[in-house]
Amino acid sequence: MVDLKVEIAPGVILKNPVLTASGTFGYGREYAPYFDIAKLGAIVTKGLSLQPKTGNPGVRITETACGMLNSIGLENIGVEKFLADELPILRKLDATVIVNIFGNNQSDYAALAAKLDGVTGIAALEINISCPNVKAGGIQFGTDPQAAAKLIAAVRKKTSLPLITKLSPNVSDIVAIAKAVEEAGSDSLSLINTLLGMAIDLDRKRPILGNVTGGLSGPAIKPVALRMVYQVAQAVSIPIIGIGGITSARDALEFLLAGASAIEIGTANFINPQTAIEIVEGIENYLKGQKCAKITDFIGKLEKV
Amino acid sequence: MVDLKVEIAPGVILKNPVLTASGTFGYGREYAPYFDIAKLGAIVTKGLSLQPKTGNPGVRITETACGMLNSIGLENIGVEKFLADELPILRKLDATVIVNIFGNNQSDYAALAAKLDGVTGIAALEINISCPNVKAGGIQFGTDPQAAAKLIAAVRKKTSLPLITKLSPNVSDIVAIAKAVEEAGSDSLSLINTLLGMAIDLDRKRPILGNVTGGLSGPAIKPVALRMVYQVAQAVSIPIIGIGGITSARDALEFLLAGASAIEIGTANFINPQTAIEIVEGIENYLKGQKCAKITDFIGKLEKV
Amino acid sequence: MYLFNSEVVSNQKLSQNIYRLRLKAAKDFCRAAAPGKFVMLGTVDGLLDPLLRRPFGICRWGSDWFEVVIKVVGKGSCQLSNLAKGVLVAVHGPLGNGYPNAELESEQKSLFLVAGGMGIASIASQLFFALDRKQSLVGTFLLYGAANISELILLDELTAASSSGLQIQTITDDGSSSRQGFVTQLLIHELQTRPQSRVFACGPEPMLKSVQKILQETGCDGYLSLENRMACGFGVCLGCVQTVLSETSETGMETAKVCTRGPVFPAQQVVF
Amino acid sequence: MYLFNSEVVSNQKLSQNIYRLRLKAAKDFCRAAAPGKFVMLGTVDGLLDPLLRRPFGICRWGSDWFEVVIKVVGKGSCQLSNLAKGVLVAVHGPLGNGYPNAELESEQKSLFLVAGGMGIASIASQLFFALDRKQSLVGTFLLYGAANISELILLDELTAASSSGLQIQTITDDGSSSRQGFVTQLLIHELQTRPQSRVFACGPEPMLKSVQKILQETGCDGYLSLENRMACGFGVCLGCVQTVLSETSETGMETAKVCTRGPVFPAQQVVF
Ligand SMILES: Cc1cc2nc3c(=O)[nH]c(=O)nc-3n(C[C@H](O)[C@H](O)[C@H](O)COP(=O)(O)OP(=O)(O)OC[C@H]3O[C@@H](n4cnc5c(N)ncnc54)[C@H](O)[C@@H]3O)c2cc1C
Ligand SMILES: Cc1cc2nc3c(=O)[nH]c(=O)nc-3n(C[C@H](O)[C@H](O)[C@H](O)COP(=O)(O)OP(=O)(O)OC[C@H]3O[C@@H](n4cnc5c(N)ncnc54)[C@H](O)[C@@H]3O)c2cc1C
Ligand SMILES: Cc1cc2nc3c(=O)[nH]c(=O)nc-3n(C[C@H](O)[C@H](O)[C@H](O)COP(=O)(O)O)c2cc1C
Ligand SMILES: Cc1cc2nc3c(=O)[nH]c(=O)nc-3n(C[C@H](O)[C@H](O)[C@H](O)COP(=O)(O)O)c2cc1C
Ligand code: FES
Ligand code: FES
Repeated sequence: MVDLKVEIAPGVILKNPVLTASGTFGYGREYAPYFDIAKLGAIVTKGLSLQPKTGNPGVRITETACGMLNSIGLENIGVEKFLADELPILRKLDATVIVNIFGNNQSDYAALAAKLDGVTGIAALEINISCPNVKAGGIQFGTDPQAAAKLIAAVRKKTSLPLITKLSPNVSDIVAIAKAVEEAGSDSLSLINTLLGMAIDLDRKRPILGNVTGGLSGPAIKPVALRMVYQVAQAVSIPIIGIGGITSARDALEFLLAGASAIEIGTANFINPQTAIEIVEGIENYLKGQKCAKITDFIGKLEKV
Repeated sequence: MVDLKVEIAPGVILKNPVLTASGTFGYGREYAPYFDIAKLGAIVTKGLSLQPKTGNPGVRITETACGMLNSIGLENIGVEKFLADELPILRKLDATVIVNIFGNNQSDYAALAAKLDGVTGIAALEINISCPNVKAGGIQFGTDPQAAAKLIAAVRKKTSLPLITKLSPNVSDIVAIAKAVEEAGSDSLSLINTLLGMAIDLDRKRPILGNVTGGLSGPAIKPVALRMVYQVAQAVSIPIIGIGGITSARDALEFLLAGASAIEIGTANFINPQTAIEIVEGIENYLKGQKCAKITDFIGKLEKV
Repeated sequence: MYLFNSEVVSNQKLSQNIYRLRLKAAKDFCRAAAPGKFVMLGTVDGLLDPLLRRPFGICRWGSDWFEVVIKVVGKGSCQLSNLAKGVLVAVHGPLGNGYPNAELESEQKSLFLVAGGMGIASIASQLFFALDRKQSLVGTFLLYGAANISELILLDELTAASSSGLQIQTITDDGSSSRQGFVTQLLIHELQTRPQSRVFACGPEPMLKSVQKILQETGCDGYLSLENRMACGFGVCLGCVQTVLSETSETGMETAKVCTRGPVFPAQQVVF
Repeated sequence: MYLFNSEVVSNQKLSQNIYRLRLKAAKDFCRAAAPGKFVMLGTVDGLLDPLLRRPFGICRWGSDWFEVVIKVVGKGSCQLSNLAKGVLVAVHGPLGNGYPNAELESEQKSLFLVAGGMGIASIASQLFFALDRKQSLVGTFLLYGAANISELILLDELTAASSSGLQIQTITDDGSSSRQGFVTQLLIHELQTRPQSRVFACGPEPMLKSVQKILQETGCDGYLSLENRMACGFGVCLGCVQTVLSETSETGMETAKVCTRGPVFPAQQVVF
C-alpha cells in the first residue's frame, strides 16, 4: 500500500492528490453513476457566483489540435441553489468538496466567501481570479499582482476556510502573482486556468465561438502548465495544485515531480468519465512499481538535468 | 489567376503571403532540393547574432501533444558568416530574404541593424524581441512595452530597412506591446513566437530539455496565436504577419481572415519540407474556389458572429 | 449509461462519404437503447487527435450489437468511418432522452417523421425499432430530404418497411431524386390534408426552425431532435446548451443541456 | 532525398514489440539508399498526433522496396508498427551520410560490427548490403547485444550469412541467450587478439561511449552511428546536434548536425 495522502493547504489533508477541475465535473453528482466520487482527493465544483448565471450565447465549445476552446461564460446555478440542492447530495455521496467561486468585483468575492464560511462539508474555497470568459469577470485580478493580492486579502478576512487561489496563465510573470497572493494570505495555489484562444470557421468567415474568444484547455496546454507549476514551485512555500492537460497517471506524476502537491483533471473528464479514478489507481500502481511508500517522498523530486 | 500579392510593410510587396518562420527554415538553401524557394513570399532566416552562437547543450527538442518544445538556444553562424556564405546563395536562388536578428542588449540589436543596413538582397529585418531560450536574450524586451519601444526606436535609427517586430505570446497584454512598438517606428509586426513550456521525463525524474524549459510551437498553439493576431489587428494600423501552428492552407487562411497580411510557417516545415509551397498553392486554389480575385479582398474579412 | 470498448463487427459504405458501423455491445447496453438516444464514440489508440469523443445516434440495435451511421465531415467522423472489422472503439452510452416512442403506435393521428440529411440516422432509429418489433406503421409517413440522391441512405431497408404501412417520400436539394426542394415543402403539403398530425424531426438547424414554424402555423405538435456540438455528452461541460422556454424562470427562458434533457425536445419549447 | 507516400507491402512481427515493415519505393530512392542511411516516417491520416515524423534506419532494400525495423517505445513507433498491408506511409529519405561502406571489402583488417539493441537495424544494413550483393564477409564479425533473447532479432537472416564468412556472437543483459553481459565485453575480448581492427558501432549512448573508450585504449579506428532525437532529419531544426572535435574552431569543438553530417561519425570525433 502506497500512502497517497497529501496536504493541499495547512490542515487540509486529502486521501490522494487527484482532484477534478472546476467546470469539468459538473456539481459532482453527474459522475456518481460512473464511479464512487468519494474515492477522489476532492472534487472542485463548477464556479459559483452570488446570482445564477446563464453563460454565453451561441457556440460554446470547439475542438482544436489536442485541445478545446470553451466559452461557457461561467454558467452556474448560483451559490444559494448550490447550498440548497447540490451540497447535500455531495455530502451524502461522501465527496470531499472544494467550492470554486468568482465574482464581478471584490465585494462579490467577499460576499461569497462570507456566505460559505462555516458551512459544513466544504473543505476549501478555490478563488478563480482567472476566468477569461467573462468581460467584467475574474481576469483583471488574475493579471495584476496588486489587484490579485488585494482581492485575496479581502476574501481572507471573510472566511476561515482554507483559500486556494487559481491563477491565470495569460500573464507575463506568473511567479509575481503567485508570490503576491501567497503574501496576501492564500493558503494554496492552483494553476493553470485556460489560455485565451480563438478559432475561426473559415468557410463561414466568422469566429466559431459565440463569444469570439474562449479558454484553451487539454493536452495542448500541458507544457505551459508544467512550466508554470515548476516556476511557481521554486518561488513559493505554500502548496500548489497543478492543472492543465492531464489525461493519464503519467501526466499527473509529472506535475507532482515538478512540485505540485496535488493535481486537478479537467478536459479529460469529458472524454472518459472514469479518467479521474483511473488516474488515482495509475498513480498508486506507478509508485508501487517505484517502491515509493509515501507520495510525499515523490512530490517535487525532479532532479537536475 | 488570383492576385496573391500582399504588402507586409510599407513598400515591401511580396508575391504571396507565405513566409517561413525563423529557425525552421535553416538559412533557406536547405530547402532548395525540395522546391523553388523563390516561389515563396519570403523566407525568414534563422535568428542571427553579432557573434556565432553554439546554442544550448543537451536534448534540444521534444514532442508534446500536437506541438514540440525546442531549446535550441539560438544557435547560429553569426551575421558575418551569413553575409559572406549564405546570403549570396539565397540571392542566386532568387529568394526574397528577411533577416531575423536578436541580441543580448540594445546595442547588439543596433549594431546588427547597422551592419545589415544597405545590404543588397535583404527585403526587411525581423527583430526577435521574444525568444524564450536565452537567459540574457530577447525576452525582457518582449514582455515590457517600454523596453520594447526603446529597443525598436534604437534599431530604427540604425537602418532604413523595413522593420518587422516579432512579438512574444508570453505576456499579459500583447496589444500594449504591439502598440508600443508601432509607435516606436516598427513598420510591421509578426506574431507569435513560441510559448514558454516544459516537459518532464517521468522515469528519469528530470526535465527532458537540457535547458529545462523551451519554446512550444506547432498546432497546439494555433488558438492562442489566432487570438493574439485578431486582437492586435483590431488595435494597430501596421501590417501583421501571423505565426503559430499553421500546417495547412486552411490554417493560413484563418490567420488572413483574422487580420494578418501574411503568415509564417514554422514547425510544419520540419514535418514535410514542401509544406510552404503546398500552402501557397492551397491558398490560391481556395480563393479561386471562392471567386476571390485579389487576396487583399480576403484579408481581415472576418465577419461578426 | 455504459462505458466499454467495443469491437467493430462490420463497416459498410452507404454512399461516397457515409458509412454504417456495426459494433458489439453487451445485452444491458442494448436493453437501455431507445430510438433517438445516442452514443459518444472515440478510438482506443491512445493518440490525442481527435481529442474529444463524437456523438452519433444509435440507429438500430439487436440483442448484442448496435449500429451507427456516420457521415464524414471532419477528422473525428473520418477516423471512425475508416475503422476496420475487429478494431476496438470506445463507447459511452446510451445517452440522451430519446423520442417519446410510445406514440408511434398508440395515436390515432398521423405521424410524420421528417429527416434532413444525417437526421435520417435518428429518425430511422424509430422506424427500425418498430420494424424489428413488427409493429404496424400504418399512418406513419417518412419525409426525407438530402442534398442529392447519393446522400439518401438506408432507403432499401426503409422501403422494405412499406409492407408495415410506412409511406415514404424523398426530396433532394438538387433534384437528383424524383423531387427537388426541401423536405419542409413536403411537410407543408402533407399537413394541409392531415392537420391533426404529430411530427418528429431531425436535421440541420435551419430545417428544424422551419419545421417549428410550420408546426406553429398548423397547430400540430411535434418533437425536434437537436445536434448541438457536444464535448461530453453527459451533462457536465455545459457546451451543448439550447435556450428553451421555461415556466419557472423569470425571463420565461432557460438553458437546457441538449445531451441530457434532449436531444429530443417538444418543438414549441425550443428558442432558436 | 525523396518525399513520397509509400504503401506497406508487409508488416512482420519479429518479437513482442519489434516489427519489420516493408515499404514500396521508387527505383531512384532505392539507388540512393546506402547502409547507415535513414528515413523519416509519418502517417498520411491528416491527424496531428503524433506530429513529427520519426527516424528509422533503412535496414535492407531491393530495387523497388525497402525495410525498416521498428521497436515500439512510444506513440510514433507504436502507430507505425500497427500499420497494415496496403496502408500509406509518408516517407522522406534516404537521409544522412551512412557508413563508409567501401571498407567492408577492401581492407585487410578485421571488421567488427557492434550492435546494441535496435542498433542492429543500422548495423544489419551493412550486412544485408554485402549479402544482397554476394560480397564476401570473411574477416567480418557481428557482435550483437540486447536486453534479452527475444530482442535479438534478424538472427535467422544474418546467420544465413555465415556461409559468406560472417562470424556472429551474441550476448544479452539477462543471460537469456548463451552469454550474459554487455556487447562491449565481447569487443574488448576480440580486440585483444585482433588489435588492428576496424569497428562500426550503433546502439544506445552508454554503449557508444564505452566503444569509443575501447577504441581509444586499443588504438583501433572506428565509426559510431548516433541516434539523437530529431525533429526534421534534414538539417534545418538544429535539434539533433552533437558536439564533435573540430580542427577549425577556436575551442577545438563544434556542433554537428547528426542528421546531415551523421548519423555516422568517426568514433574519435564525438564528444559525449
Ligand atoms: C446527439 C447527436 C447525434 C448525432 N448523430 C449523428 C449521426 O447519427 N450520424 C452522423 O453522421 N452525425 C451525427 N451527429 C453529428 C456528428 O456528431 C458530427 O458530425 C461529428 O461530431 C463531427 O465530428 P468531426 O470530427 O468529423 O468534425 P469536426 O472536424 O469536429 O467538424 C467538421 C465540421 O462539422 C461541424 N460540426 C462539428 N460538430 C458539429 C455538430 N455537433 N453540429 C453541427 N456541426 C458540427 C464543424 O463546425 C465543422 O464545420 C450527431 C450529433 C449529435 C449532437
Ligand atoms: C538516425 C536514427 C535512426 C534510427 N533507427 C531506428 C531503427 O531502425 N529502429 C528503431 O526502432 N528505432 C530507430 N531509431 C529510434 C527511433 O527514431 C525512436 O525510437 C522513435 O523516434 C521514437 O518515437 P516514439 O514516438 O515511438 O517515441 P516517443 O513517444 O517520442 O518517445 C518514447 C521514448 O523514447 C525516447 N526517445 C524518443 N526519441 C528518441 C531518440 N531519437 N533517441 C533516444 N530516445 C528517444 C523518449 O525519451 C521516450 O522515453 C532511430 C533514431 C535515429 C535518430
Ligand atoms: C468547459 C470548461 C469549463 C470551465 N469552467 C471553469 C470554471 O467555472 N471555473 C474555473 O476556475 N475554471 C474553469 N475551467 C478551467 C478548468 O478548471 C481548468 O483549469 C482548465 O480546463 C485546464 O485544465 P485541463 O487542461 O485539464 O482541462 C473550465 C474548463 C472547461 C474546459
Ligand atoms: C526549432 C525552432 C527554432 C526557432 N528559432 C527561432 C529563431 O531563431 N528566431 C525566432 O524569432 N524564432 C524562432 N523560432 C520560432 C518560430 O519562428 C515561430 O515563431 C514558432 O515556431 C511558432 O510557429 P509554428 O507553430 O508554426 O512553429 C523557432 C522555432 C522552432 C520550432
Ligand atoms: S455535451 Fe457536455 S453538457 Fe451536454
Ligand atoms: S534533425 Fe533537424 S537538424 Fe538534424
